[in-house]
Formats: sequence, C-alpha cells, structure tokens
Amino acid sequence: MMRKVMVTLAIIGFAFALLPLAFRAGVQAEPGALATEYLETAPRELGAANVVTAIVVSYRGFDTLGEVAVLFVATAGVGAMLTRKRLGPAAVGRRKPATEVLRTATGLLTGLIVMFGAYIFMHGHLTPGGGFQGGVVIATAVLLNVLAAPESHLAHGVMTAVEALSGAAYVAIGLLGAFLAWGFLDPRVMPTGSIGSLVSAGTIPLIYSAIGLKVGAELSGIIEALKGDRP
Amino acid sequence: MVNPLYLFACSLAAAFLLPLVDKLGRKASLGLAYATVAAWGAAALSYLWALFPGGSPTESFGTAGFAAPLAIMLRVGPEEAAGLLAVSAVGLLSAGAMHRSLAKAPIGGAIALLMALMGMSGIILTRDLFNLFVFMEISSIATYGLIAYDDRRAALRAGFKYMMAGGIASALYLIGVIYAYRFGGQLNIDLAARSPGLYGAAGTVAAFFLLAALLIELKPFPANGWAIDVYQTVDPGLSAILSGASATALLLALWKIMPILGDAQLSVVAGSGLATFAASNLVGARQSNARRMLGYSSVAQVGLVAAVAALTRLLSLGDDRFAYMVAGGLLLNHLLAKTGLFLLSRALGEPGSQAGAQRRRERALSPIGTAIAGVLAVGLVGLPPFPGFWAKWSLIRALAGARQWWLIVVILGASLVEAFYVLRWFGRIADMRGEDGYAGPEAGIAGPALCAAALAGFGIASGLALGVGDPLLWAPFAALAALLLVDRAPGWLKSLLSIAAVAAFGRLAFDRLDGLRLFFAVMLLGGGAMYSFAAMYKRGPRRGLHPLLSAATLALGAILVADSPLGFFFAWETMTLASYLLVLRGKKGERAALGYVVFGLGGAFLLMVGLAAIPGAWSFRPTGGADGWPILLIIGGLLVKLGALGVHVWLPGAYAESDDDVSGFLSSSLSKAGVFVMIVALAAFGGVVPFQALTLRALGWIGLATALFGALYAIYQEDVKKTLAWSSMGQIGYVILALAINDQAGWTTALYLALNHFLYKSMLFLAIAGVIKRVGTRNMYEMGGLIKTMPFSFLSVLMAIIALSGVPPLSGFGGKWLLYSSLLQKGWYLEAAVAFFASAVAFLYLFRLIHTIFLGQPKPSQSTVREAPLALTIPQGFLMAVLLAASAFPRLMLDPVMGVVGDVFDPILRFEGSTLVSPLGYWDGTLSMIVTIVVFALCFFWMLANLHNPQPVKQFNIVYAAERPFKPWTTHYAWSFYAPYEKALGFLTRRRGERFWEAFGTGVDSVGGAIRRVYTGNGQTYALHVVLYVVALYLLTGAL
Amino acid sequence: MSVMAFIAGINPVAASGAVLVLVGLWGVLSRPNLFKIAVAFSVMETGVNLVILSVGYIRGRTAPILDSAADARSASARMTDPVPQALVLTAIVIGLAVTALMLSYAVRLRTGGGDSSIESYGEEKW
Amino acid sequence: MAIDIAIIVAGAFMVASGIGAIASKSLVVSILLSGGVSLAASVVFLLMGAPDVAMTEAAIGSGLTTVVFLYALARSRQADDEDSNERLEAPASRSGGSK
Repeated sequence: MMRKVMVTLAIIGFAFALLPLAFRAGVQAEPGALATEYLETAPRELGAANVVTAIVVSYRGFDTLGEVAVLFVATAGVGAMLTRKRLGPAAVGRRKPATEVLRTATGLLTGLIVMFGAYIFMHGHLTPGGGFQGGVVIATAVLLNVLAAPESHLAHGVMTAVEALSGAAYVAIGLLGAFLAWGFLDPRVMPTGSIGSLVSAGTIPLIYSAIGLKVGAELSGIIEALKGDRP
Repeated sequence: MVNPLYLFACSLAAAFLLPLVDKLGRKASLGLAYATVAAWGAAALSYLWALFPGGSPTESFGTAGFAAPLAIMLRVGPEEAAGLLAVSAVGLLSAGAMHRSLAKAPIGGAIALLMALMGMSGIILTRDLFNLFVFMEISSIATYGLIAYDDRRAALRAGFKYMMAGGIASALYLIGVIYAYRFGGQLNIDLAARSPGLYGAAGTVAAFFLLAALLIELKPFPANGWAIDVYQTVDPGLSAILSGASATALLLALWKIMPILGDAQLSVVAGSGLATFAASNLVGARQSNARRMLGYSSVAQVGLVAAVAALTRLLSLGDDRFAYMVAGGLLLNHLLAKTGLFLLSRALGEPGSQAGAQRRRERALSPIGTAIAGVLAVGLVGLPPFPGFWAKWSLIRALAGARQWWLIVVILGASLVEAFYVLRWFGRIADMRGEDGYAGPEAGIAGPALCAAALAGFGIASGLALGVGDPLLWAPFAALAALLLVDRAPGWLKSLLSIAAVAAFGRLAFDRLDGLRLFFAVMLLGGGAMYSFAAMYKRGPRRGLHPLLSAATLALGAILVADSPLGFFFAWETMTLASYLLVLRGKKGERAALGYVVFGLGGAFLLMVGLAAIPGAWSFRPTGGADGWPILLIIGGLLVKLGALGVHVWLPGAYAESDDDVSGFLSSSLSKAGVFVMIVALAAFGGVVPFQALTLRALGWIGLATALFGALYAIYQEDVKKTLAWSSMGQIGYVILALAINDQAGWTTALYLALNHFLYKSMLFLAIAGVIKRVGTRNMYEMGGLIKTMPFSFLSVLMAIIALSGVPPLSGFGGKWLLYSSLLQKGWYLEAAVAFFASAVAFLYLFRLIHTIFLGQPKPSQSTVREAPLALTIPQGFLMAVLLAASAFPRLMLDPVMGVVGDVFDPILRFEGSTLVSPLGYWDGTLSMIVTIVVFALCFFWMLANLHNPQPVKQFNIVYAAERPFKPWTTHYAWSFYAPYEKALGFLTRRRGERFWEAFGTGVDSVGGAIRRVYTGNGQTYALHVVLYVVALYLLTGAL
Repeated sequence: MSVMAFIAGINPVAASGAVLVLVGLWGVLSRPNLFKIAVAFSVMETGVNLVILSVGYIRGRTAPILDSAADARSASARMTDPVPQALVLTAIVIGLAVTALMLSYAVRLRTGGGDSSIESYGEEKW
Repeated sequence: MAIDIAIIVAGAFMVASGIGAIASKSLVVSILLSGGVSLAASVVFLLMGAPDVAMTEAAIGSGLTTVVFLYALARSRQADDEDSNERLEAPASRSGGSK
C-alpha cells in the first residue's frame, strides 16, 4: 500500500517536472540555425539527397559508429549470456516441424528479402532508409529461416566473419576519410557526385552497406542466441 | 598530438575483429584486447607530456572533416588526458585480475571489457551532448555484458537492478539533450554554454534533466542501492573498473556540463554529493562484507568529489587549478586506493553472502599483502603522504577561507566515520596474520602493489607541488622505507640503524632548534633513540617494529622543525600514522589501535580546522596576537591527543596493548608532542585566548580532572601496564593544569613536569618491560618478591615512583612545589587542593607497584628469573643518573625551561644561587638532596644495627589450611588490592567517558543502521528511489 | 491567452510522448515481472523517441530529403529539422540493444532456476 | 491541423495501448500491445515528415523488438517444463521446474 502511494507520488512528481517542459516547448515555426545549416550544407558539400542520412553517416557519423558498437557489444553480451557451453541444447526435437509451405516459401523468399535489404541500405542517401533498416530486413530473412527450420543452425562461422569484416570495413572507410579527405569518417573520399544518383554522396553508400551487413548479422545473432539451440 | 579518433578506430576495429581473432586462440584475442587498452594508456601519456606546463594548450579534434557545430568535437586537455590515463591504467590492472575468467568465458567478455573502457574514454573526450549519451550507453551496455560474462547468479541479480536504474537515467538524459537542443540550439557543449536560451526558465529545466541523469549515474544517496549490489557481487576486477574508471569518466562528464548549470543546480550537486558522502559512510560502518563496504566507500568518495567540484564553482574556492588539485587529488586517491583494495579483496577470498557473513571465509594475507593493504587503506582515509591528505588540507583551508564551517563539519565527520570502518577492516586483516609466518606474496598481488606504489608516488608529488619540500619532513617516510627494506635483518642491526637515523636527523635539524625545540628534542628524539636501543631486549627481527618506531620518532622531530601550518600538520599526521601502526603491531592491538587512530584523527581534524582557519600565512613561530578562536580548536585537538578526561578512552588500550617498549615510547615521548604544540600555539597567540579567564579556568579544570581520574583509575588495575597507562594520563593532566595557569611560573612548571614525566615514566615502562619479559604476565597479583631476582629493576622503579609521587629529594618534589606555588600565586586555591588530593591518590597505585611486584614473597615459579636484559637496564641506569643529577642540581633542568618561557612572559620565578624563589617561598634542590641523604643514611644504619633474625613466612600457609580455593589467585594479597577503597571512591571511577563514547558510537551506528534500511535489495524499490530522487532534486532546484 | 491558442500551442507529439514516458515509468515501478519491466522500458523508450522527434516537428513541412539537385537551395525552406531525426535513429537502435540485453538477463535469471518476479532477487541488501 | 488531429488520435491510441501493455495480465498481450505502441509511433513519425525514423521504428521498434520479446519469453518458459542443465551455481530453493 505504502509502495503504491510512493509510486503514485513518484509518477506525479515526474510528470510535474516533465510535462511543463513538453508543453512549453510548443511547436517550432522555423528550424533552428543549426538545422538550417545542415539543410543547406549537406546537399551542397556531401551531395546527399537525404539530409538525415548525411547527418547520421557523416556529420554525426561518430555517433553512428558508436551506435554500431552498442549493438555489437549487446550482441556479444547476449551471446555470452545465453550460449554458454554448459547450457547445452535447450529444446531440440521438441518443436513442431514447420509446414511444407513455410519451408518452400522460405527458400524462395530468402534471396528476395536479402536483396530488398541491400537495396534499402544502398539507397540510404537518396531515399528514406539506410543501413539499420536494411539490416533489419536482412535479419528478417534469417528469422524466416529459423521459423522454417528450427533445428537447423545458421552457418555461424559465416555470420561471425560477415559481422567482423563489415565492421572492420566501416572503420577502414572511416580511416580512409582521415587519410584521403579532411577527417575520420569524412565521406568525401570519393567524388560526391550529383544529387539523386546512386553513385553520389561520397562513401556514404559504402558505409551504409557495411552498416547494413553488420547490423543484419548482429540482429540475426541476437535472434539465434535467444532461440538457444546453438550447440 | 595523436588524433584520439585513431584510438577509437583502433579499439572498434579490434573489437569487431575479436570474434575472428578468437578462432586463432584465446591468447591472441585477449592479447589484442589488452594491447588496445595499453595503446590508450600510451596515448594518454603522450597527451600529458605534450600538455605539460609550457607545452601546447588544449587541442580540439573534429570528426568527418567538419568542425562544431556541424560535427562532433573531441577535446584533449589536461583533465581529459589524466582521465584517459586513469581509465586505461585501471582497465589494464583489472584486466590482469580478470584474466583467468576472461580466458574461460565466451569472447563476449573481452569485447565487453574493451568496449566499456572505450566508452569511458569517449565520455571523457567528447564535447557533444548527444555523443556523450552514445558513449555512456556503450559503457553501460558493455558493463551489463561484463556483469554477466562469468555467469554468476548474484551478479546477474545485481545487474538487472543496475539496468533498471541505467534505463531511467538514459531516458532522463535523452530528454535533457533534446530540450537543450531545443532551447540552446546546439549539441556542442561549449557552444551551448554560450547560448542564452539555456539560461531561461525552460532551458534551465533542460539542463536539469542532463544533470539528473549524470547524478544518478554517479550513484547518489539514496538512489544507489543498485550500484552497491553490483560492487558487492561482480568480479572484483569489474568493481575496480566501475569504482575507479567509470566514476572518473562520469565525474569528468559532470565537470563538462557544469558551465551550463545555474547556482541552484550547483548547490544541489554539492548537497547531494555531501549527503552521499555522509550517509554512505554511515552505512559503510555497518558492513561486515568487505566488498559491500568498499562499495559504500566508493559511492561516498565519488559523492565527495562531485561536491567539491560543484563547491569550487559555487563558492569560487579557486580556479581550475584548484579544482584539479583538490577534486582531482581526491579522485586520484580514491581511484588508486579503491582499485587496489578491490583487486586485493580477491586475495582475501570470497566473502560470504549477507546471510553467511558471520562465517568468515577470508584468508590471512602474507606480510607483503598486509603491507599493501595497509598502504591502500591508509591512503584511502587520507593520511599522509597520500594524495587524499593534501587534497583534504587544501579543501579544508579553502572552505575555512570561505567560512563554510558546516561543510567542514560534515566532510570531516564523515571522513572520520570512513576512517573508522576502513581501518577497522584493515585491523582485522592485519590481525589475521600468522605468527611471524613468512608466507610468500599472493597471486595477483601485483595490481594492488602497483596501485599502492602509484598512490605513494602521486602523494609525494602533490606534497612537493604544495610546497612541502623540506627533506626533514619527509625523513620519517625515508626511514620507514629504508628500514622496511632491511626488515629481515637481525633486530640489533635495525636498532643501530634507527639510532643512526635519529642521530642524523638531529644533526641536520640542529640549526633549526631554538631553546624550546631543543628542550623537546631531548625528549622526543632522544626518547625515540633510547627506545630504539631498548627494542633490542627481545630477540628476533621483530618485523615492522623498527621502521615504524624510527618513523614515529622522526615524525616527532619533524613536528619540531616544521615551519608552516601544512608542514606541521603533515608531520603531525605522519606521527599519528606511525604510532597507529605501532599500536596495531601489538599482540592484541586491533581494537586499541582502532580507538587510538580514530581519536587521533578526530583530534587532528580539530587541529587542522584550527590551523586552516588562521587567516593569512601563519608561520608556526611565536608571532604575538592574532584573531583568537582558532586557538580553541587547536587546544581541543591537542587535548584529545593528550588524553584529557572525556576524550581519554583511547589511551589505556593504546598504552597497554602495544608492545611493552612501544608503550613506554608512546607514554613518555610521544605524549609530549601535544605539550609542545600546545605551548607553541599558545605562544603564537601571545598567550591570549578568547574569553581568557573562563577558557583558562576550564582548561585548568580539565587538566585537574584528568590528573585526578587518571590516578583513580590507576589504583584499581590488576594489569601493570594499565596502571602505568592511567598514571600517564594523570601526570599529563598536571601538565595541562600547569599550562592553563598561563604565566611564567605555570609554563615553567608545565615544562618541568613534562621533562620529569619523561624521565620517570621511561624508567617505569622500561623496568616493567623487563619484568613482563621475565615473568611472562602483566597481572600484578601473579608477581611478587622480585626485589631479590631483579634488584636493578626494583631500584629503577623505586626511584621512578619517588620522583613521580613528588616527595623529596628527587625532582618530582620540585615539580609539585612549582605547581602548588604557581596555583596559589594565581589564586587557584581550590585547584591546588584538588591537585593535592590527586597526588595522594597517586601514592596508592605507586605503592602497589613497588609492593606487589617487588616486595613480598616470590612466586615459586619466579624465584629463578634473571635480571632484565642489558638493553633495558642500560637506558634505565642512564635515566637514573640524569634524574639524580637533575634533582641535586635543579638548574640543569630549570634554566633551559625558564629561558624558553622567558620570551613570552614576565618573570615570576627566579634563581638565587641554587635556590629557586617564588613570591610564596623557595626551594633548594641541592640542599634537600643533602638533607635527605643524610636522614636516609642515618635510618639505614639504625636499621642495620637493630634488625637481626628476620623470620620468613610461607606465603600460602593460611590459604591451604582450610580448603582448596576455587580461584587460587584471588587469595593472593595483591588481588584486588584496593578493594576497600572502592567503597569510598568507586562512584568516581565509573567509566563515564567510555560509556559516553560507546553510546555515541552506538548512536552513529544505529543511524547507519536506520539509513541502510533504504537498501531493501528490491531492484524496483531502487528504481523508485531513483525517480523520487530526481523529483526531489527538481523541487529543490526550483525552490533554491 | 485563449484556450484555443493554448491548445494550438501544444505540441501533440511531445504531449503523447511525455505521457507514454510516464506510463512506461509507472510500469517499471509497479510491475514485478521481469519481462513486464522490459515491456515497460520499451514503452518508455518509444515515449522518449516521440519527445525527441517532437522538437523537430514543424507544421506543414516535408521530410528533409531532396528530390533532385535542382531545388537544393529553396528546399531548405520547406523541410523539417533533420537533427532530432538523426538522434532518434541512434536512440532507437540503442534502445533495441538495451532491450535485448535486459531480456537475456531475464531469461538467464529465469532459466538459472529463479522465477520471474523481481522481488525474489533481493538477496543483496543493507 | 489535419495532421495534428491525426497525431492526436494516434497519440491517444499509443497511450491507451501503453496502459494496456502495462496493465495486461498476459505477457504475450503486453508484448503485442507494446509493439502496437511502436507501430503507432512510426505512423506519427511518418506524419511528421520523418520517413527514415518511421521505417526504423516500424522495423526495429515494432517488428524486431516484438520478435525478440517473444523468443525470450518462449525461451524462459522452457525453464518450466524442462529440467535443464542451465541452472546457475546456487540452485534456488523453489525448484518447481525440475521433474
């Protein structure tokens, strides 16, 4: 009872701190100076049609690198926790086998889904979407396979290699920016090209591809670890 | 400067590739991880080198080829470089400690370790609010991974609680960031700090959310239960990272956002930090589980550092340099000590869970391990020469300058509690040591050893930076280190080396010793050398004794020569430290040493505040009047050290439980340091104190009460050392009384009494040390008749008690005569009467000393004991000679004393030939000596002529006539010798002092007990605390 | 200030985000089940994301994506603030990482022989 | 203004499902409702001119997170009907799962 009162008080108190702020902020009429600067410089200097992508991958690319690291370390943590050797196989043989339809469909769809994912991350600088969204789509393909064949294991070694190498590639592209352009993660290593074409915005599509592969592999890793069937 | 971005690239590439490298073998992958952490350390060193005063200024690095505000900026300045070094150093040390678990666990463990450290480095370097969030998340998520990596149930339990608190903090931080962007228009901290939008009403709330999130991450009381549980349960290596590296990073983050905080918010930071410091230390005092205790201490220290950082800005205590020195010094101290202690806690074995805490599963440490634990513990509580000591001094001095007395009270009070429980823990560790077992060092001791070495190194450096460069002040530590190196050598060699050290010190210090200092140097340095010599009376190396004894002696010397308040306080605390360890060395010294050091520190804190409160640069030389009240604090602190009644409770234990020769040193030499400082301090104030008459009268009565009760307690003791301990207290009481008279006669008396006390108490302790060695007990009723087997010791004790009791012809009479003369002269008649009564009481225990030990029938088992060893009898012989000479020719002692006092006061006493004349009478020591000798000789010859045929009587023949007594020793005549007097005087000897302090301790303890009810162990309750804490902060910042 | 003007001044995204944060917080503080706590955190996170994005909300503006190079100059006058969007993208992914870890803690505690109530994990205390 | 109204409607839906997710007795319902909150949020994001965020929220917030939740729930329920060798070092007192 006491506890309920305290929780109520805490929530009311927190609301008291938070709501005025949310209300007072109101709706802006104009973007701020910083936003305007991004909107004006991103297309001009980086040749990226999608300003958000330009910010995410380039101006604030360091954040994104950190974000990839977060996902990476979380995957490692989940893996370390849930795939320890002494845990052993948890539920092998207990699951209902998937239906024939699902298995056939999976075979057909996997390739398509992966290609769709790749499309999303390679066009991140032009259209909405990018490495993370593409990565999720790729992970969906993995998920589908898991559903279709619960006892099967993904080629774990391949996944690890994809994850590691795409991560290293991301860092390497970043370093190229430092050596060939003006700074770490500077996409202007390659020509920025004309806005709207696939080959534009410097190395942004490459970086997003690396991110896409890496995120896809990591998310698959999380799903697999949670499934808990890995030997 | 190498661009730190490369280091991030390096770490990330290494982390990404670790799973692949791991296929080559765990050695390769761990090697890669460690090498990456080491690279950070190397880079940090290079930054520090480049930034070294005179080098390049702070440098900024942009990402992606742009600069702020478009891109994220990193900055490398002095605090960043130092923080990076701390993170990588702690990281490497902890990695070393966790190596075995890392090698066994999945590779995720190593990845998490690497990412956690990189995240912390990112927190330190970044200047972008959102980027700070990303790095905080990296380090938290990696920490969650690390908590779980070795799959312990308790750690998982704690980890979930941590995640809940962390989740709430992240949400708060994000809300803060976005509104800071909304109102400030920037994400870059430096640009945001310049934008007016952040200082409006709404902008302030945005800054508040940022602050609240950081504060929660810094584990404030009471919203820190989750953190304590984590400290307690996870791998100690990880605890070290969290308590050292992570706290450093987060404190620097707090430091970073401080420019955007308003005064109200800064006050909240300071208040919350101090509350955390106080409350966590109170709760820490209740802990029996070492790691949980260290957890509370960690939280407390971080709170203090945060508070200091906020106060520096809030009260304008100083510039950034001051903040680096004080907050940085405290942080460094905490970082190194806590890292070392956490790593060391592994060697102590797995402490039981809360339920099983009673079963001590801890192992004893090797001597080396114990020494390292000692360095770390002593460093943690802020004793010299470690960085915490210097930082605390600077802090208190600045706070005194800003007249923030309550802050000083809170900080020092909580520090004392912390010292209490940390040293209690260390005492327990030291007590577990095997009897002279030379076990080799533990595995994994290298990390703690490095921490201890770094702690000492930084401590020395900060001392030098504060201008304490006088080699004589550092001599105690030099002697300590040098003698520890040869600690395996035979005792006699170390004794000689100690004496040589004291002699060398005396030679070097000689030019600086004026009359007063020379006078005390005889007792302090001479006494120390004498006890070093006496230490040879026990065989064997007596490990640890000589280094500590000579360190304590040289510290006493340093007190004499120190010429600045800080230098003096440094020497004083060095003396406290060395003597604490000496007491702890005693066989059952654990409890006594704890009492000794806690009261010693309490007194020292009073002294420190008094010294710090004196305005301007006060040289520790007589200068005449200054504005008054700090002298009261100084006197108060000294009274604690002198063992005045009420604050004397540490005294009997410390004097009785330390080694028998050490007891003598403490009682006869060390206690005089307080007298010296009292005189110097009073002289510096020209003998003027606030409320002159009242204060002096009160001081006089304190001394008188001390004298009376010391004597009263002494008469009921069965333990001979306890008797001597209480007697020391009583005798020092007379000195206090004499000082309170505060004129030439009074001070002359005080100095004379002090010197006398040194002489006869040394003789007593040395003689009794010999007796205890020979008969193997300290109980007086188990001794008897030793006059035949130990005649020399008898003679020594006899002369000493004659001198002590103040009957002619020995110098004690002069002391008593001076005392009564001065008291009557001053008009303190009642005092004189009570002093007389106290002297009469003293006769009782003195009589018992000589009677039950040396007279009567010898115990059958003791009829063949030998005389005391030469190492004891030689100093006694020397002292006897001095005593006789001083008694026959009082001018030998009084001339220097009166010379010293003459500088301060108008003369009251003067010499006419060998006769000392006061307005009330005169005393001729030479004459009274001659008269006494003549009378004694006449009596003696009469006795020889008239006594024939003495009849020996069997000692126990009455007892055995009836039945066999159940406790035979109770039938000995010396058992409960003064029981009859107990009826008359017993009501005076109830231990009110002990009871008061016990009740006080229980009170403090139960406050801690009540506070710790907050920590229910339920993660959800902890989350509730976090939210309530934030709400409370919000209301407070609004109200302020 | 009239009621209508006040309502028009309210940022609906911020308001719903803030309320969601409170709802999530309520769950975190009141539901003992570990998985429920994770759900509550995820609701809270969504709320925070809404709050972040609300700052970039400008009525009647379009996504900060150019159609072609031609109108690059004038475009900035039609587009919303891209900064909060970039931040939210990061926050969402981080949120997933935290959720995944929290869930694996819950799973590990559960499969390790405990139950799902946080109240049974309070062995360390005082 | 029309967008505002749509946002308000979506906001009300989110709050309702959020409360439902917290209050619901069934964990599966909770998980699905919290996925619903995310889905509605992604609609709001789309309405606000943030298609990138909307995609991400839909894919990660409502899609993947829900899957992860369901898997985790399923995994932990195995602990009930199987005596696994997954127990941590100190077996809890209530070992109802072991048969």
